[in-house]
Amino acid sequence: MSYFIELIINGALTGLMYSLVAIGFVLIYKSAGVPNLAQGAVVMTAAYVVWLLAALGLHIVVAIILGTVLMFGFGLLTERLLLRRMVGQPIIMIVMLTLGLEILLRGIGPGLLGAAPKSIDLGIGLSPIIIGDIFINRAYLVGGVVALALIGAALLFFQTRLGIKLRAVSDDHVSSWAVGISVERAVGISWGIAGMSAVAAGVLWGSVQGVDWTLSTLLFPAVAVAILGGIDSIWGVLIGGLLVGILGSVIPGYLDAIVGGGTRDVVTSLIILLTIMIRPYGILGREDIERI
Amino acid sequence: MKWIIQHLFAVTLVGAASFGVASAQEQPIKFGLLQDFTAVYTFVSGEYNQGQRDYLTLINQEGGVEGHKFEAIVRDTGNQPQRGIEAYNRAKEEGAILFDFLSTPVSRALVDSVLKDKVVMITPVHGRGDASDGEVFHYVFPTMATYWSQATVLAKYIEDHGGLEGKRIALVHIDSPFGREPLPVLQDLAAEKKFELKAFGYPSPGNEQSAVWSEVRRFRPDSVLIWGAGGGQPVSVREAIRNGIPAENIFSVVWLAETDAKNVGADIMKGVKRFEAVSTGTDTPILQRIKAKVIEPGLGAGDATHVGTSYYNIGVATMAVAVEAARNALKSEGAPLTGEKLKAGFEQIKDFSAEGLMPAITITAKDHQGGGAGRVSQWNGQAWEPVSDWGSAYQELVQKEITKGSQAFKEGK
Amino acid sequence: MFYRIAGVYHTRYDKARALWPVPADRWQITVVVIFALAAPFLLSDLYLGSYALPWLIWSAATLSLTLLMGLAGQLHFGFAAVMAIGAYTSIHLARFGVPFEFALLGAGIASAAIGALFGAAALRVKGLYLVMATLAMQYLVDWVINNVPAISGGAQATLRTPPSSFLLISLESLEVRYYLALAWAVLLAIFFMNVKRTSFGRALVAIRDKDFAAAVIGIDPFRYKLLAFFTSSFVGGVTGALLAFCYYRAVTPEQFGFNVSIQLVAMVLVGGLGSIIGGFLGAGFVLLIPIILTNLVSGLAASGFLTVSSNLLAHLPLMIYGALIIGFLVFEPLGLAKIYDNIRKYFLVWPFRHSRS
Amino acid sequence: MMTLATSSSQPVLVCDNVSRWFQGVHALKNVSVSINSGEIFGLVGPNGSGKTTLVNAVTGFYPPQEGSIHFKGEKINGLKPHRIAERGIARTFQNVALFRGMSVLDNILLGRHIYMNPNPLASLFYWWWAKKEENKHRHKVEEVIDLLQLESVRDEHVDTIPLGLQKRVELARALSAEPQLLVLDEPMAGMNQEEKEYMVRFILDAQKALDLSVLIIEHHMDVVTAICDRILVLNNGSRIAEGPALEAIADPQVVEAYLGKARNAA
Amino acid sequence: MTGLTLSNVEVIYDKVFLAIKGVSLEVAQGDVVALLGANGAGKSTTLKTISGLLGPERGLVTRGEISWEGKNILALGAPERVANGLVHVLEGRRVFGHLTPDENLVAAFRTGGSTGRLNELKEQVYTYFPRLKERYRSKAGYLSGGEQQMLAIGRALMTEPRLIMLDEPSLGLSPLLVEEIFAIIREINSSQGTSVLLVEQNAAAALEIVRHAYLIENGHIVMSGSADILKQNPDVQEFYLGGAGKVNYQDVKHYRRRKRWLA
Repeated sequence: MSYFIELIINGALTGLMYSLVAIGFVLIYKSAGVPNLAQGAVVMTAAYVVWLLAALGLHIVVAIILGTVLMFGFGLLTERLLLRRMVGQPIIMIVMLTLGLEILLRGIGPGLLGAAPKSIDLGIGLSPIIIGDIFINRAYLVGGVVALALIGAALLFFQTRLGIKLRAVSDDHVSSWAVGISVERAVGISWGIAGMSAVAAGVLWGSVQGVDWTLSTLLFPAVAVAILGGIDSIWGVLIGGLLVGILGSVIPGYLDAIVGGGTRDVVTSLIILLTIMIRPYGILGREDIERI
Repeated sequence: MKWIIQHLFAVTLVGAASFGVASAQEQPIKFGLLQDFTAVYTFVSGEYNQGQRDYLTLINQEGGVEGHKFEAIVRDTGNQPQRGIEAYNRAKEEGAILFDFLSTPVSRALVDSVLKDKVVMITPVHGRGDASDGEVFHYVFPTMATYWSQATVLAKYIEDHGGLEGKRIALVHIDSPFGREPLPVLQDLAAEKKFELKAFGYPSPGNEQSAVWSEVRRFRPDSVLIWGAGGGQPVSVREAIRNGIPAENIFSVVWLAETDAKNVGADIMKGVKRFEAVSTGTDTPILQRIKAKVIEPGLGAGDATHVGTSYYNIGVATMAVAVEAARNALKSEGAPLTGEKLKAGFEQIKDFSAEGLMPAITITAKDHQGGGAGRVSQWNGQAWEPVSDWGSAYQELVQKEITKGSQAFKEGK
Repeated sequence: MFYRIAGVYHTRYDKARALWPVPADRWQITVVVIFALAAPFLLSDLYLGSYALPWLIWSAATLSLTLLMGLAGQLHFGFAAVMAIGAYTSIHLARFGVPFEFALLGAGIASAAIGALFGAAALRVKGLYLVMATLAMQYLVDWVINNVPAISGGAQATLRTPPSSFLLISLESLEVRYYLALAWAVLLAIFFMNVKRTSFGRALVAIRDKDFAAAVIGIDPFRYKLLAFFTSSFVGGVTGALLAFCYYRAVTPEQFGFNVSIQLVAMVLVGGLGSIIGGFLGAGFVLLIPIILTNLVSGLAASGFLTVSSNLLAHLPLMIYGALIIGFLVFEPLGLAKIYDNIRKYFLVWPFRHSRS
Repeated sequence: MMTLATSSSQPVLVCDNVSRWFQGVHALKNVSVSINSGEIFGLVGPNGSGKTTLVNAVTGFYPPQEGSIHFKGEKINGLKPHRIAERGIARTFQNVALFRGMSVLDNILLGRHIYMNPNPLASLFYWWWAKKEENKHRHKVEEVIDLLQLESVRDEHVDTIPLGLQKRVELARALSAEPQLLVLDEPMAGMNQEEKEYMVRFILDAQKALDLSVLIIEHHMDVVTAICDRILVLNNGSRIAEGPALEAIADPQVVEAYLGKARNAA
Repeated sequence: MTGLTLSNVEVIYDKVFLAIKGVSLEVAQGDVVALLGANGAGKSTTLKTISGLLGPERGLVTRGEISWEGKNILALGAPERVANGLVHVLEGRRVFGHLTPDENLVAAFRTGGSTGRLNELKEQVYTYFPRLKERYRSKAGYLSGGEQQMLAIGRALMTEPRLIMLDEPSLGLSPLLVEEIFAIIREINSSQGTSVLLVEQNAAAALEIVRHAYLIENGHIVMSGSADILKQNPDVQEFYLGGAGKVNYQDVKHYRRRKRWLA
């Protein structure tokens, strides 16, 4: 029983760690309608940036703050230089563009800073929190709390006037222009915010596994989180993250021994697949309003 | 001016290959180091390749082997068989007679070509275990302990320090052919030595393993073998320690290096053990000479701080073996070298230890692994410290697997 | 001037619907075909085996995928898995002793059957969600191949192709394999062109453009979406088998991984969605550019033009490649085919500047 | 095919007590209507009154939750849209629904889909198989092109021609399927007087030449009164008037709910 | 003070297709002007040129000048033009379907404006369109066509425009609703002094409310003048108003005389 509970708790925390990555993905999708398959690579880039700043001798806190500013700029720049030119193109082109960006970032980060894994030390102790027979991962706990905070902040943000404008932009670019909303700026801001959230994800994941290109593979579970929760729903990031994390922990926890292989990613794929087949817009996503 | 135009022309023709060759009066001996610098193997390939090139530079600085210089053809394959094949064909056309792909998929895709083209492929510490059978894989040379031998060396260490019988041993591995590779040998061993073995696979690339380790903890293992590479390794070590497994009881495959220790935290990882095929540090004569003759004059192929790291030294050792083979070949078969002659040179290697850098290996026409020796070393907080002597273990079990695998390969023909 | 369309009259419906109504195009095709046929005599083994041959096979794969993505509008990010099914089916059949010709057929059928399952997702969703669904399916297929030794071939997960022959000609020689690949690519190109001008192709395009309007003129979206997946998976499966037998001569899971799917999509897009010439150009671009860049960069470095660390050197092609893909999408989203088309149109109306379409 | 209809005022389409809800909104309330063979039947009413919903029910997009629809005596509610199309109902859409990636000719050829046998093998063996079929149907399509005077734009891409012509192409596509019932959803929306007149001319021509029954939704009341034999006026999903055009629009309920004081403003 | 002036504007789509070929027109301050013409004549393109929305459709102004209140605005982006008091109500009622009507209005309000002003403007819109207030909680995508058109106009009003451009406000609406919407347009013009540029198919209805009108065909302005004069023109009558009396649709001919736009 305690095994089950431990799987659930650690799974939930892992899921929230995934939510950290997913929230950037959802933010960009929500305001720009762009599925940013480079978000994993952006997280990687953020981790490299923070690592670099820390390696230059800055205190880790300063490095994170400065990194957040830089990544906001990076997000703005990405929109400005790339996505702005893609407005009105079919979704497949935009998906491919983000994949191209992914390739580019995966070249730049490791290419300039070295491919061997780097470490980020946040000073989070390795010893677990022990409750009875249950071990809880301290780093994930921190990650979970940060994720919750980010989700909360995002929820509040979308109720503000700026947030409403961003949502309007996600609905219809041309009419947004027509009523004087600077679509470019709105989309740029959302990329900027996604870049900031990538710092949180990159630093926390980087402290757990080291900073190298594999950080970009976090995209896969993050996409599962986004799809399950509803690709444009901030609440969905929370619920999706918890579910993907828990299912991805509990099911392999019992199944792996039987199958004799790591089934977690199979669970993740099945989550994506089943969600799309049964309820494409996810648990909380909006059903597209379409009329013939 | 004309020179520049000619060269620019060559470049634009993508005949980049023919570059610089024209100027060399005598054909150097060419090794194709066509590795994955940008995808899965980035954690090792940088330092590894640097070591390889620095060693070749050293040999060239020292006048080559009987006057013959060495040249490394280095290309990125991105771990893609596709690009590996092209790079291989091109390097072959340029005259390379030895290849090191350091990538399981690329090596696999090219095994047949290598056998057919009669050029040497080395697969040090990473290649398929059954390629040790020189009578089937004529041109493939693992030259160092394969994963099977690594597993047995680690098991032997556990046996020597507390025994195996009745113990519980967990194999926590990345869920890929590489991760599963030690399983058959360990299973055989478990049956023979009567210990309980349980395998736990985590999905690649292994940056998240918490569920697996909850399970491992409940298995209450006496020792844990972690079988992964790159980013998954520090995660494994952390999770193991977090789940209350003493660092001393953690044993790793060859892929656990200084960077990983730094990543986990140099102090936290104190006590963790790993297999090593090549000694670490710069105390050995070859490394000293590299420092003096290559690094100090500024001829190094990369960051000087990498000199002496685990992966760097493995790279040096691979080339030491290869150059030794070339030396043998030149001596017995004469110049110019071909793949066939080089193969013969490899098979004459006897008790070669690269001046103490690695265990003495003896390669024969039958055994291309060279004995499968290695040792266990332990992280002491700053460096890897050997805790056992060079040696191999249970080679009869390994041999059984080798024969099984190579027979299957033969029948596949 | 260059394309003399004035003076070209069509007096019969099928003449007007011919593949190349403009004589200048016919000349171009003839020249290209002659070159393709003469390639083994013109190129060294390196270029024939490592460039021309894979280019043809990947072009065939691109055409298979663009039938689905370009014509039928169904996005597919798991096409490498479909090809993998073809490759594994053919190799197991061949090892079992089935003649190669039938192994190819079997590969097509197996891929088509499982590929149509992928299509089941398309009946529910489109666009981004279809991308995700096919990605997930790619992952599942990969997992099954990796985790079932009976499929992947045991611990080493490598299966080598047994010696085989096609129509009694042994596939041992590179030239034969080249011609087989050429024949398949040409057949697919012709098939694709014919699809485009027949009712089948029109039905697919109709579903892509407006599925409800297609239904109202009697096109069953369900049937034709599945048929599109079926057809494209069939040819994709055969192409996968050819890739295994003619090029790799062995099958390992990594040959058909997730990134291969992405590369295929890149080939389709860089070439130009739904275009035949784009299929060839796109495959060539995506396949050869990284290789050329790698050689170019190391060539430059070797001659001292480029003095950077070896790590950066290795990553430079990756960066340039990523930048090129981005550049294409940003500056010419319709791909290489559009660039070709623009040039052609320019000459079509030359010396005038504007045409209306 | 053309011999079938004409025979006096036999009903082609009978809708019986059709109802349809959308997420709790009762969009169509027990509407019954029957359209006679050879008749032009108008469907009129304010926006959101359920006209398009009724048409969508007939053509199978939103099958009615209650009631039944019979076409030529056969029950068609519950059939998929493409099955209904095969039975001889063709329609056009309010917002032109042409296939933008194709030429005018290909669009109209698609109208012949139900008579063709499209399959990949036929395409592969074009010269021995598909070619004959393509040319046969091409002849048929050329007749429709001729009838609707689309010769000059035959080879143009549909999105490069003006909207008025696009609507005509859509009509041509519907006609080339040789339907017995043609459903037109606001064929004249967004047209100026000149284009309107053209459109009317073509609808009337087609109806006579091909002996069609026509169900037409239209806001231009001048057109409706001029060409429709009978009309049905809907409001809020239910029927408020039915009968010969001029009579029905004189109904005070219709004036109040729909026409307003300026009766023929449009 | 001068309002909007277009002189000799030329627009090319996709680098090849010449959509409007030298259009010149003028909207004086406080005026109500209609731009009439057939489909594809270039009316919508003209509006998009003025509001700066050609970009997404790969259109480009290749010649000419657009001046608004004495300033050439060609270099400005769409949002800047809105900030300068030009607003465009797009064809086809493109409201933000997933936002509530209230949020639709908020979204259109300028960044940095005071909350007081926002509420004031919202109140004003709700006075014009009380129906929107009733439905302020449901998603705009679920509103009826008429309500969406009202919301689109209301949303445009939130930008405090001095010139409002309406693209086919009557499209697909019932006569009753058309009447209602045109009445409101007239009221906005008279009570706030907002200039109106109206693009319409429905020439009869449009000529009822405007003072001036331009006729555009094939990308050229072929005729202009006061509404009354246009109404009298025989060609306008025949091709846009349906003749002096009623047309007998049963007898419409297939071939017609060519138009000669020589006013």
